[in-house]
Amino acid sequence: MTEDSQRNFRSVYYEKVGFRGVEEKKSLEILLKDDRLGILPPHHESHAQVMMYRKEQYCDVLHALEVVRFVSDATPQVEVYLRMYQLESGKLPRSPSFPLEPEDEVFLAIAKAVEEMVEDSVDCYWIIRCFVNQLNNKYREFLPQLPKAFEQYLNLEDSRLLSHLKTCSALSRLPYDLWFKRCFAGCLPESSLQRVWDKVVSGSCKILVFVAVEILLTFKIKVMALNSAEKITKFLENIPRDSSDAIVSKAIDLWHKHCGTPVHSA
Amino acid sequence: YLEDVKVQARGQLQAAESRYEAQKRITQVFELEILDLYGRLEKDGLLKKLEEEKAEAAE
Amino acid sequence: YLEDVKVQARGQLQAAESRYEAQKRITQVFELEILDLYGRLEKDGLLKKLEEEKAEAAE
Repeated sequence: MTEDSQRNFRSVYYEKVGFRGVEEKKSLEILLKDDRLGILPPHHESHAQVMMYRKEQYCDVLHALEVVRFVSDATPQVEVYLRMYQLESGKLPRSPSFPLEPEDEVFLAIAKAVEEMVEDSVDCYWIIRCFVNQLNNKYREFLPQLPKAFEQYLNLEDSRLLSHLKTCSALSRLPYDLWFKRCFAGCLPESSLQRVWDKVVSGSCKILVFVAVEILLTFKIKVMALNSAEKITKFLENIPRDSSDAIVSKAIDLWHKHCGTPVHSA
Repeated sequence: YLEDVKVQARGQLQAAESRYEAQKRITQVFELEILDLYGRLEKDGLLKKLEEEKAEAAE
Repeated sequence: YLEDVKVQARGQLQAAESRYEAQKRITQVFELEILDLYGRLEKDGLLKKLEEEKAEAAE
């Protein structure tokens, strides 16, 4: 199958299940130009100047890190983004060889995912920076509440499944960090991830809960057959990738069902 | 239209401010690096002197 | 009134620009200092030691 026919198959498939099709792939870049992340103001005349500021800021920070020998040509790109972000938030450690904090690992996971979606490194850095800032600021209070919300919605959708998790003492050990702190970065493939992040960026971090619930519902038979918390967690951290598009589609339906139809989701 | 101009100006100003803030952070990092490097140069200078003295005493 | 807003916005933007330029000049002076200090450390053949110490400090 050529790349083109694959793309056609994909877009036909998307249309069948009711999604916008290949445009999905560009959605994050549209978001960037759309200012929902606050990177560019929504006026085209000032885009050029603002983009120049963004680019200069990027170059300034990168150059500074080179001067103090914090990064070199050999530093992996996602680590460069991390150091830039640390410098800008006043959290650059004294040495590049200090061990990373858990929040740094979260940053790296998100950066890796964005790097796969966005080609230009300046755009890439700004998207990561704004996305992480949104998680750390706007959603700071909401994110810790998501495991509880997950339990509630799973109970509504399938109380037997929830009981099974409780019986195995798995409920408190589910991969909540992967789901809610990393927003499924490294868990879902890029195309599915974009559709979830599109909602997160637009203001709904609750979509994360419904994706998690749909993962459980999709793999119910498998999860019910596992009887230790460790096995369940391990399985959920490495779910098969081919079912992720369907999972996200169902999660969005579930989100509409429980939360109505928010204006930005049309 | 007035609102448009205001929003546009605010966006530009925020981007300019952010670029300035980054530059301030860079200055702070450079300052620390300079202090650190001076400290190391001094330490090495002292160490050298100490070794020289030791060598002299042994003669 | 629209003109007023525009003039005011331009003024604010220029102020932010000049703050940035001033800060950048400071950074450049610091950068030269850092390069000079690294040069001195390297000349003394002590850079290697420095890196060892940095690595040790991280452990």
